[in-house]
Amino acid sequence: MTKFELLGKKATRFGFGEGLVTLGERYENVIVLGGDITGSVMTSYFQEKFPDRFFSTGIMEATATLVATGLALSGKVPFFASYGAFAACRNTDMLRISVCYNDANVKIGGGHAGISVGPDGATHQVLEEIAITRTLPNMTLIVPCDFAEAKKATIAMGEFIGPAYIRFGRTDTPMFTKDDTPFEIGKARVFREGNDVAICACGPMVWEALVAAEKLAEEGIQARVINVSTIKPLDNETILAAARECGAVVSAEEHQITAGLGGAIAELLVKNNPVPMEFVGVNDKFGGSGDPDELMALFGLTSVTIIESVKKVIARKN
Amino acid sequence: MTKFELLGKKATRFGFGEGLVTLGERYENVIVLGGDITGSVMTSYFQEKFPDRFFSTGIMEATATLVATGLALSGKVPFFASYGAFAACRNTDMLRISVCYNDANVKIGGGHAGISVGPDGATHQVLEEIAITRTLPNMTLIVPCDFAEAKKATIAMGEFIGPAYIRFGRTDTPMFTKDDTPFEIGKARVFREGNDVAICACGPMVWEALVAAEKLAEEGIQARVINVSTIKPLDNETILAAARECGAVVSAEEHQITAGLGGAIAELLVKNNPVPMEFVGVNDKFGGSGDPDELMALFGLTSVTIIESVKKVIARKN
Amino acid sequence: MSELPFHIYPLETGFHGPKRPVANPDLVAEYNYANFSPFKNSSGNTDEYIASAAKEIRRDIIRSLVEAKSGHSGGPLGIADVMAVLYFGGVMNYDATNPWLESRDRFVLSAGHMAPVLYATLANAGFMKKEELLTLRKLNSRLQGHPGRDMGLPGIETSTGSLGQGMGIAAGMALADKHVSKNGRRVYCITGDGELQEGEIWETAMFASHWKLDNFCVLVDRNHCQIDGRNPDVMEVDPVEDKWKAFGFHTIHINGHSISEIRNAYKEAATVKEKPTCIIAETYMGHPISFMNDDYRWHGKPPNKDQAVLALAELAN
Amino acid sequence: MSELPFHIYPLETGFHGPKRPVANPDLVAEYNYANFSPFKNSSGNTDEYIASAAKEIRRDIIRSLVEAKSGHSGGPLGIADVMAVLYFGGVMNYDATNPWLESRDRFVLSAGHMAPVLYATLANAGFMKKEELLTLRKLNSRLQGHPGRDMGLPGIETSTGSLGQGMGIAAGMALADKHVSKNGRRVYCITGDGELQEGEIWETAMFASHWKLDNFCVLVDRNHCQIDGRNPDVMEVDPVEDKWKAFGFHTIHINGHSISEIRNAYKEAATVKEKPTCIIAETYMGHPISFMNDDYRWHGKPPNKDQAVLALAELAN
Ligand SMILES: Cc1ncc(C[n+]2csc(CCOP(=O)(O)OP(=O)(O)O)c2C)c(N)n1
Ligand SMILES: Cc1ncc(C[n+]2csc(CCOP(=O)(O)OP(=O)(O)O)c2C)c(N)n1
Ligand SMILES: [Mg+2]
Ligand SMILES: [Mg+2]
Repeated sequence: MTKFELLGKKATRFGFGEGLVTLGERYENVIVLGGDITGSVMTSYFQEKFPDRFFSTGIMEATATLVATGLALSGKVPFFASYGAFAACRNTDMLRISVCYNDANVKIGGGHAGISVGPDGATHQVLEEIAITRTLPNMTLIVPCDFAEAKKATIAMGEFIGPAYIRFGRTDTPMFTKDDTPFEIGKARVFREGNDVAICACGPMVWEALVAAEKLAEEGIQARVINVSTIKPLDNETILAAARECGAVVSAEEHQITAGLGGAIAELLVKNNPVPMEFVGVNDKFGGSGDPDELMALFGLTSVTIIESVKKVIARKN
Repeated sequence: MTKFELLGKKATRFGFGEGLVTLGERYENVIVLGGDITGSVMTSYFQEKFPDRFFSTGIMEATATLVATGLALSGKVPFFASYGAFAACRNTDMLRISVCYNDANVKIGGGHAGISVGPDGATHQVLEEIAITRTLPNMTLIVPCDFAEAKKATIAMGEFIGPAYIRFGRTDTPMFTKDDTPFEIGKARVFREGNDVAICACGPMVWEALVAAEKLAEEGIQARVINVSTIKPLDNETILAAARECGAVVSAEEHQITAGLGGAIAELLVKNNPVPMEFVGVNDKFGGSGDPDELMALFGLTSVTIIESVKKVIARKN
Repeated sequence: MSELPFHIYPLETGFHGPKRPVANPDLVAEYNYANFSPFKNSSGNTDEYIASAAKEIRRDIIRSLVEAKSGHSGGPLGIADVMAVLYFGGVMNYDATNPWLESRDRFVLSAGHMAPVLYATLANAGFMKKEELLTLRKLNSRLQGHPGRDMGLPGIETSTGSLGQGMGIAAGMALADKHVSKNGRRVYCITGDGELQEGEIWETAMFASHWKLDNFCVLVDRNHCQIDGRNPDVMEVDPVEDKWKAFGFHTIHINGHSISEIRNAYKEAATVKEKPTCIIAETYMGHPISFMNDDYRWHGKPPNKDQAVLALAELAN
Repeated sequence: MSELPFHIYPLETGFHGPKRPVANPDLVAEYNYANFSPFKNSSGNTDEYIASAAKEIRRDIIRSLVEAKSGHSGGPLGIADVMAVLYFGGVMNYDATNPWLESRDRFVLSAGHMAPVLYATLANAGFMKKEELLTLRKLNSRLQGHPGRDMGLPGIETSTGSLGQGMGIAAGMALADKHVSKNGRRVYCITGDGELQEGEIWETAMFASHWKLDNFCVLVDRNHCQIDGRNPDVMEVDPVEDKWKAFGFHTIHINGHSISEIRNAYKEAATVKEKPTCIIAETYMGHPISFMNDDYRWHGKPPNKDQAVLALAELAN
């Protein structure tokens, strides 16, 4: 398996923006709703190319979600994007009843994910929406690991029928997947082979996991790194195979460890193959201002913490 | 340990209503906000006795939550109650930023929990709010098992300082705890001893677990039944002791199995003592109309399903 | 450039187990549902014809609720005249025999708890067999306590039940019709007056006037009541008309029990350009049943057997 | 009957690690912050005195933003005159040396992104050392990107940053003061005009007038701008005054850069009975900096070093 190399840095939100443009070029019934932060969640790209299919909603995330539902029930494929703090929390009742209970073909883009948002501070650093969206029936939840995957995921979620939420970030993060790196909704990918431990990560933490794995290899620990870019539905097969073959799992996410990706994996493991697991994520705290790197280090969202957790979990193997 | 007996049937919402009255009698700074379903979530009791400390908000759950925050920041102890579908989902952003990030002393009562709501149907049968509220930092989450515990829990959450959410039901469910049955926020109680399997349940499912345990005893299986009435913070000690001594766990809740009580326990187990676990709950579906008993049976929220799950999980004990 | 495929109607994912509920055959006989033939929808219909449809809708509301033993009487009875005009006065364009016809106008009951009047109206228009009304709120019924799109009932465009949401969905449909498909379809929505307390109503109002959705017509069921009491005792919503005007709507204030006023209001709404319209219909909750009329305590209660007999007697021709 | 204990201020749970940021000493010297003495708050102050405070607030906004290298310039600069009147015109009752005094009036910045003007005002009133302004948005600073109550900064009554929420919190405070504690305290709130698109604003407006909160005064920063452009290009909010009137508020429409008009408006608000007041203050985003004035592109940008020099030059006495 080819090793992933650092190809530069670019925020996943730009992949979302470019993916929307591709969808707009391919399909005339793709519509985008703008929530007054279009230049930040990059729906502005679509707006420039397809002004007739872009509608500004102003600052009303709840109603934008309802309008998207109405569009979907009229045969359109609407995307509404805002910061995740508002695209998943301000409209939770709308996501539950109007979007998911209706099984409406609504696509939500949630930006400013995690504390890597930086100086804006806690209010804008959403760390809870993986839990909120994955508990909703009929919802599909995607967390791309980098720019290229974000673009593929956005196109895929448009072409797929059903409610879907994509989570992306504000800050430039490592690019390491290529145009030919496969992406499929519902499929987790092994990005690095190894049988001592499985690191299941999503979003920018996938790169941190790869970095951690390299360092661990120097110490003779072979970590399997899995990019869990679809959190719902979870790729049970790939993750259970990893649990079986590695006997220990570490989850890594830029989210509360409570009820997030780690929670989804924990639920799968105890039900099928209970192996030791450690969680890398935010430990039931709110974020704060600071620059992204400082914050990621302070909150333990780096390869360093992953390495510690890997050693902890390996020590716990029977 | 004394065996719990069926003492009759009464909905937990009445315990909430009576608890509020007790708080009102004891403390002059307890305030109740009514959201136009006061006769259904039983804030009407408080309204009758303390009209000067009851304020009607009409149908605006988001703003009622904000008003409660303002009251709390002014030294009051405000309770706002509605159906959980609206008291946890319509105001999620408010719970996250205004209540929890502010660490404001706001108390939320969420009624109509689960499909036992019956004929009103899916929109009103909330099955997601355990996941939503437990992922929020600073939040305390209580799910009382019956009428008497609901009353105690309501009083306790008022006397405790910090954001708290209590979940209660519409339909009459078994009463089996007594005035002298101990209740403490953060403490899970063993309601039945046993070392073959631990059934961790919350809400009305605790009674179903006790019924299941009796039937299982006839087959020689001794199940420990734990009433996990505080889901956040979770009583790690009691649950881990059960995992250690029983070697297998079954969770039972009237909630999505995704990210709910079962999820919280699964996270705890894999991190400390990975033992086989089975989940009893709603399997990623919305509810529907029908009468409560029919629905509970159809969705597998009964002692029958618990018994099946216990046998499954015991078979998985190596 | 192509269209992304989509599957909208009917959706039938909501059945919890195979068995569908069956209507009580004695009642089907008693109500003579077998020989019923649907009312016609035409602007040529007389007010009397529409009034007779409204009366039959009210009878069916009572019949379905007493059989369901739970549900909302007050709002549904109060809005029956409006529903009769919408479906039988030639206001809405639909074909009950081809319920998912693309060109149909859309109807969204934002106040989802008023479902019984929607079901009764759809049955009287021929969207379903009338006897199905007797399965209201029963396990696996297509007639959920609040409209559930997952049950695939013809005429149910969207699930509603969480107040304040349906109107936003309706606005989205109107946006699709006016600015995307440009197909001339109109979208009709009914909200309660207590429902006006939800902020999404005002967000949507602002949105609809910003986008000049003149194909969008909201009607407020102005019965001055909600669950806990009369609006001013729970949360004052007046001045209602000023609010809608300030949010850019063309407003029409009418007697919601006058067939002719309702017809004229919808006619006027269809002529307004560049603005959405809000019809404020003054109604009485539970109208015209003597022991329910204008009494908020009937918001969420069904009649018991005796009360149903009395109500049906009052509704006899 | 007793009172339940509660612990409100200061809360200091928000520090992520021990180290607090330190202000750049060269800048502290350059700005002569050491010798600064706070402005006084008195209804006797002249308009000129208040204007000079407003100018100093604007200088501090520029200084803190250029040092932070991120943050919002436009709104904070535009609302500086209003803030100066609130804190130095004797409108608000507070004691900077005893910031959590029970009897203080409450101020809530609903538009949390305008934090820089709140911090600059608090520093100029003596709630904190001025040099702390230079730690804006830095790790562990009490000056978070959006006001964070968890940092325990005196004068920060509540966290805000999610638009539409602060006003509801403020209304809750006003309810506590008028109907529970009956203590005569007043609550002041500032919202943006784009913020008016959030439905919670209208829910809260309805709530505040229903409960006759005449101790509650909201001021709308009417700068006609938001992030993506001018309001009408993003989402029309006009007629703003009609909306507030229809929601039961006493309204006052003023020039938000006229110290005397702002003072008179707050005086008038204090005399209104049985109704909350909304002051609609016409402002320019980024006012009065020549290259920012009335330009929405300055909503969320800090000045770079050169721009800061130019801006400070324009703000020199
Ligand atoms: C978001 C939300 N909150 C609360 C409820 C519960 N509820 C159902 S109907 C109703 C009263 C609605 O009043 P109105 O709109 O005037 O309808 P009417 O009582 O006149 O039928 C309430 C509070 C709900 N369905 N949705
Ligand atoms: C609920 C919510 N949605 C979106 C945002 C992002 N946001 C921050 S400021 C802003 C524009 C606000 O416009 P206005 O109130 O007019 O403030 P101004 O631009 O005039 O400073 C937006 C959309 C937010 N902070 N909160
Ligand atoms: Mg009403
Ligand atoms: Mg503005």
